[in-house]
Amino acid sequence: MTAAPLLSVSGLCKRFGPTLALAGVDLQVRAGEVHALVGENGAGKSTLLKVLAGVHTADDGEVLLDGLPFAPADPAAARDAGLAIIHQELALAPHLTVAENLFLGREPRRGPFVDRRRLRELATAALAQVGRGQLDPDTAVGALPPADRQLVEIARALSGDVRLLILDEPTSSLARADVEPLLQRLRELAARGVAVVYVSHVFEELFAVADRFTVLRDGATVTSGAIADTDHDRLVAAMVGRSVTDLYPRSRATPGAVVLELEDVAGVRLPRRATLQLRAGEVLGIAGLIGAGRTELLRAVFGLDPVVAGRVRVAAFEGAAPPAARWRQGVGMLSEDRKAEGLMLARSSAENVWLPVLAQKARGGFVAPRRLEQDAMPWLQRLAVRCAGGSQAVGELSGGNQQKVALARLLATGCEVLLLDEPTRGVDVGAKAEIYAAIDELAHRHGTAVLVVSSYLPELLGIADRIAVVCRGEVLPARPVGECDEHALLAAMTTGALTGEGA
Amino acid sequence: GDPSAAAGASGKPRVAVIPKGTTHVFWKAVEAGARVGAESTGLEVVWKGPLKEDDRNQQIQLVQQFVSEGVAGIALAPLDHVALAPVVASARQKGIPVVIFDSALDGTPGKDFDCFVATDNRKSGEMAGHYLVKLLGDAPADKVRKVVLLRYQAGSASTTEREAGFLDVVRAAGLEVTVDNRHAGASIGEAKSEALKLVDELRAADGVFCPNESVTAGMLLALEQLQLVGKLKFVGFDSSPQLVKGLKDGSIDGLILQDPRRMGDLSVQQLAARIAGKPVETVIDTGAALVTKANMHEPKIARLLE
Amino acid sequence: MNPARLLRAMGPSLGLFVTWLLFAVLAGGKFTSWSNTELMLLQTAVVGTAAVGATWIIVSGGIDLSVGSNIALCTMAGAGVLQAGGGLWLALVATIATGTLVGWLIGALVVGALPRVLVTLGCGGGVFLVAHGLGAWAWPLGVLAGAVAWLSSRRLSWKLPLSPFIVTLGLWGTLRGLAKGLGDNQPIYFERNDTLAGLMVTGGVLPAGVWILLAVAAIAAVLLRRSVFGRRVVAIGSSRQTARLCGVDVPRTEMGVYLLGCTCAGIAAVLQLSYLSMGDSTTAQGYELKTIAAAVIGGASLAGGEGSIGGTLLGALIMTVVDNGCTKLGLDNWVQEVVTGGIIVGAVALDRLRLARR
Amino acid sequence: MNPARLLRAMGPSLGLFVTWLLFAVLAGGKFTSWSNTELMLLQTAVVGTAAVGATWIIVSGGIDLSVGSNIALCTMAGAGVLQAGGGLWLALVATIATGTLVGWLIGALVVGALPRVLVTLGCGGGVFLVAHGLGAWAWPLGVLAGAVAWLSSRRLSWKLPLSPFIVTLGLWGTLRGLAKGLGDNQPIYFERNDTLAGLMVTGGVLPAGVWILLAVAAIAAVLLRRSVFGRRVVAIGSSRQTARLCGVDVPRTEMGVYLLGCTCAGIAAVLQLSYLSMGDSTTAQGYELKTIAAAVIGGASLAGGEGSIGGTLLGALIMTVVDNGCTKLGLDNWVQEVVTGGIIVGAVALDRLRLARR
Ligand SMILES: Nc1ncnc2c1ncn2[C@@H]1O[C@H](COP(=O)(O)OP(=O)(O)OP(=O)(O)O)[C@@H](O)[C@H]1O
Ligand SMILES: Nc1ncnc2c1ncn2[C@@H]1O[C@H](COP(=O)(O)OP(=O)(O)OP(=O)(O)O)[C@@H](O)[C@H]1O
Ligand SMILES: [Mg+2]
Ligand SMILES: [Mg+2]
Repeated sequence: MTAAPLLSVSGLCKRFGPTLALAGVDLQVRAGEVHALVGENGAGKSTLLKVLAGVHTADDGEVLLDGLPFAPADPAAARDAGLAIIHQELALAPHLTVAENLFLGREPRRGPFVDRRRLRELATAALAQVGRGQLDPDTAVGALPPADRQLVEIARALSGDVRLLILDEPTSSLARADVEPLLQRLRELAARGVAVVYVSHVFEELFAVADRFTVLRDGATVTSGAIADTDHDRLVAAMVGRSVTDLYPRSRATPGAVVLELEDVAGVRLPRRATLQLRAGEVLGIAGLIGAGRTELLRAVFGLDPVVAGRVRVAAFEGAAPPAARWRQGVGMLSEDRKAEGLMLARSSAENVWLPVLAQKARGGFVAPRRLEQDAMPWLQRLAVRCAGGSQAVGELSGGNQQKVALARLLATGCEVLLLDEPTRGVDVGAKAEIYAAIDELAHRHGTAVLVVSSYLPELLGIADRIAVVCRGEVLPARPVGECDEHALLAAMTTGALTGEGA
Repeated sequence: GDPSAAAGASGKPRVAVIPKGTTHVFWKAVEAGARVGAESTGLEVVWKGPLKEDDRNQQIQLVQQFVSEGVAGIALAPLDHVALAPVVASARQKGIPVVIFDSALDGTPGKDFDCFVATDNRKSGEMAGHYLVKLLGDAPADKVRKVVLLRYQAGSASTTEREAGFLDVVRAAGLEVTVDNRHAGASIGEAKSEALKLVDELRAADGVFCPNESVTAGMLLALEQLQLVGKLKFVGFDSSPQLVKGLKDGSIDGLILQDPRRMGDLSVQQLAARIAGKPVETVIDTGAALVTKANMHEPKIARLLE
Repeated sequence: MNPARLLRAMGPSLGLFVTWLLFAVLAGGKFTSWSNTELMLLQTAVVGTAAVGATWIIVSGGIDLSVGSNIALCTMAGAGVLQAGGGLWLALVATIATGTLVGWLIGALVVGALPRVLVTLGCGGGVFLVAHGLGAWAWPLGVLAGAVAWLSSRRLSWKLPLSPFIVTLGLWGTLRGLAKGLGDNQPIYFERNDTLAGLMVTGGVLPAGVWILLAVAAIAAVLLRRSVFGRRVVAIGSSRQTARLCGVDVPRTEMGVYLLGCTCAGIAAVLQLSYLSMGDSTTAQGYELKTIAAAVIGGASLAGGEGSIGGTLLGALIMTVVDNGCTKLGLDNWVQEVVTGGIIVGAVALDRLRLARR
Repeated sequence: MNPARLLRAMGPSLGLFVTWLLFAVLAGGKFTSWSNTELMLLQTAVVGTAAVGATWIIVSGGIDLSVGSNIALCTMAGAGVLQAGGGLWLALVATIATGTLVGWLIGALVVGALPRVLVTLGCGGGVFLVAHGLGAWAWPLGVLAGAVAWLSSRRLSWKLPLSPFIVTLGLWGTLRGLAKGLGDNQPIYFERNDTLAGLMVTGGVLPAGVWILLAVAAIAAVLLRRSVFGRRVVAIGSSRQTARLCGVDVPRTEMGVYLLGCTCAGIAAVLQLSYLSMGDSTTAQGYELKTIAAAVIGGASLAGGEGSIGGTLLGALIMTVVDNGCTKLGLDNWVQEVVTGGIIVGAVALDRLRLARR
């Protein structure tokens, strides 16, 4: 492949106020290849892609598309040039139907009206491409689970007439089962001559699909080359600037007393029957398919959703309680939807970190913002949050760094029971290691009880002491991690029956 | 209309009396008069004004509703001499007698509506003007007298008439009107604020005139605050407990009073006569009186101040 | 349509039915009679037409606090033409076009074209003043000059979007002031025109004004639900960011929404002009809240993305029914105000309750 | 504070300065004189105090369209007590407490306690009616019964949250109606009370009413920026769901916001009562939009989470300056209305422009 690159970026710079997000990026993408773009959280990947998509305009540097200067004034111009993008933060109109979302901005027309029949046909075809042909194109997007929304967004990008397809962490909400067909589609598209830029923090995906890669660090290109010429460790070293040897540290400890006990707990819709015990000093992993009811389980325990049946006990406290009471009882929760329910995007990191314990941080009912910022800094640094200080608005941080702020809250508030829903969603490999280490230290050194929901099985196997599988709203008995492997877990997740020696 | 629909719960014929608004003392007095008139003639009065003071649209709607309901008669203080004419005509077409009171309606009394009971607004404005000219006349003649007019609301016909009558007289008498383009708005609070903002003009003025109750009350409050009471001559319009007090303690030099009770009373009486098929007078001037501290205890005047 | 959606769409009808029934039981025949029903429909025509426009604006995520002042200004413009002897058709055009012009102004300010607006108003106004001597020609010349200035100033388009709440709050006063100024603080009277007056009289099957409302509503509803433009408006209200990322020309679409919404206000002004037989600069006060209330009772969300024209009509009717019913019951004004407020809250609570229970 | 934030905070002051300068140049000494300045401050006192409350409500993501009606109702309550010879202190308590009570009502409806509200109002109202014969004791007995009913009906708490826009739109009419009913459609007059009247007279260093405004604003500002309660309010306005997840008791905090915000309206009503020396059920019309405009000009966002008390005061002052300056220039009312609207839009545009340029 010696053809001239389809997309050629050189010396691109972009500044947000005091932050230099891009400081001279070089990137060459050829037609017919899948190009992996990797880098730490806040390295500038999303910013680069947004410049290409016409969302931001660059301050300096040159972009050539097919050898011609390319500087789209707005997203419509970029799309007209044959570029399609899936953004990291979902961009869907919740009140419109799936079909309308798929073809927003390029609706099939009959005169001034939408050709509804044709729209439905096109939509069904587009959904079939991502393996969701059975989804009713007339449902409102607001009623879809996150995974389906992400697939709708992917289908929208794939359905156009594209030369350059850009995907910014398209799989962060997807189950493994949905990722494989997507990667397959990308390979087909590449074979047809489409250039694909692919961003993900999941290396397995990159090695499975990419032809070449480019590594960004601190807003600049560090290295690039063919994926066949590199390996996991070298890629990590290029990204992080050091090697991450021990991703899953694990200290030995013996679990203490039972601090969280559920008996036949049922929510409004999900979970249907949940029984489990969580001990102090133990990490209990929860595995399950998308839609199995893992999130609902945590929400019910934390009092965000009502418990309609069964018994909940936290330490000495019996019965359901609202979130305010849960925090007082020493329970903390991380939501899977950080944008809507995890963070106040317009407020500072410090305020986000201290919100649950404001009363404790106050003197005589009053707080000192400066002191809150100072006190938050160690926790932000602990998770290597890349920000311009504790007073920067969280909305200005990169996606992964936002996730870290939400986690820093749980570390800082010193909870005894942690409920974590997808704690490493969108987090880079270096920061993952930090998070795993933090979980290990909390559980095994300080005796915190941790309940982790994750769709990424290696992660669960790496950090959990025991793993319970949720299937269609029912929690199966937990088993020690030593008795689990990926295959057995997957089988249990889909069939709802435990197999293997521990059964 | 249908006599059964026109009869109220009491079995007496129901007549609708529709004022321009309900929250001024003036309209309260009209209502009292109307009830007296109803008592003496054996009618039942429905008293209903627009929710929003001075809203023509709502007043038309009210008339239409009463017409469709088929009341026995309507007494109306029209908010506009043109806008209310079509609905009055449609009421008459249905055989519902209509008495117009307080303000004029286009058309001929006796032909387009049954009777017109009102004060001559222009004349009462002139009356205020003459009185102010007289009050200021005693001063040395080497200096031109300055007067301030604080208007009510844009588009209000009766007060605009009064304002015009007043302006004619004082201008003809050679007085200088230093302010004549400011509108006070509907409530006393707005009127006070507006008057306070005119502090420089008020300090320089020798006399001031306000064309209705709310503006007069607001101006009185402002003059008190600016400590201008007694330093200029103040002629107002209509009466309320506050204004009567002002008249008593000398902070107001004169008020032009209409006779709202009589207006209400006569309107209903005329309606009753018309319903009974008796002939009615077509135009009745209820008159306006100038009230000063000197004459406020005369029985004829005292009755108006109640 | 799935059942949940159907139920949601039925909410306002339920509210209307309950209030109607309440007054039917309390007030009896004089409330339920056909002539009274006709009257209620007639009295909904003006607010209803304006509320159809407001629904578009609310669905797009905007708000129009200036609609009452706009209607007053439009009636003054129309009455001015009639007074000057311009004839009925010219007057109708002037009335509606004034509304559309206001829509252009709001739209331009909202999407961030303040400098272009200033240039346009400057040129148009300047030509108008210069051409003042030409009498009736001054207006079209001014408008023409403005249009040329607007079209030739694309480059000026600073991006300075303003919140519609602020823009229309400002215009709420500005337009009312202009209306008063247009008539030199007085109403504008004109020779009675029977065709115009005939729009709003009861007697036939239904007054022409009601048919106009229904026609406007039907067109607006079909456009909102079926046209490409309508769906894009919903998309903007639902998620502005998404619409932009999907290549919807957000400023242009918003411009269209305000043009359309304020044209509805212009049509409402025609009905008001017919109803009042005069130009009244103080009319339609408080319509901003009435139209919004109608839309919200009808299921619209002020956050945008949600709302239906049918629901809005029902919402407007609920308010008329309460108004009319209270008069029929002979309630004092103050009782009526208390009751009306309670019913607005009650109707919405009923709606939410029904949704929560399903 | 970082420079960007400082600039943002300075926006409204810049707006105030520009408008002030404009009128100072045009109108000269009679505008800039101390006595006129004092007057302007005095005339900002009522709206300003109410706008402080509105800022809290807006920052929490709510809105209060009933503040004008609330003020009118409060003045009627206070005037009623004075007329009945209840003495100044009782009157002040009645005025402010009426505001607080309205706040409780709004808050309860917004957080979804409609059934509890109905029960409470039923019990309180019932006892009030029964105890009517006891004269002055009927009120406190009714309130007591209501309080008992409220506290003992916790279990009734159906979750039926209503949008504050709708609740206060309903109360906008309801409270105005109650105010009119309280005085039987007439103003309530009372014996002149010199202490009360003295709150709003110019002459000293500054009128007492202005000091009251400043004190209320200072307390509100410190609470909003520094207190745990204030920060929770900001959190709710920024993201309700996040606040809930983080253990903020959202209903209770919102309840607090409306109590506080409407108490400010009660205090504003005391000043208005002093200004008018009578209870006027038609007063303070349109204050709902004025207070919101003050807050928004002062940098608040109607989406919640943003806004400052200082900015709001400046916003309220800008509006007074325009109002006063236009009168000083001898402009017609209609010109003033046009100009005021333009300046509201202009002040906000200036603010945005400054921000966009940094
Ligand atoms: N709108 C903005 N305002 C201010 N700073 C911003 C803005 N958007 C991005 N940044 C900053 O630019 C830098 C790069 O962010 P970007 O989102 O491109 O990172 P990323 O590589 O996509 O990270 P992640 O893997 O976490 O998604 C970050 O430091 C971020 O804080
Ligand atoms: N009424 C409903 N209609 C359609 N979908 C619903 C409804 N209620 C819940 N869901 C969706 O069903 C899914 C329930 O599963 P849940 O989110 O608990 O899955 P999970 O196992 O936690 O998966 P993940 O966390 O990976 O998304 C949710 O995504 C939710 O959005
Ligand atoms: Mg990113
Ligand atoms: Mg989940």
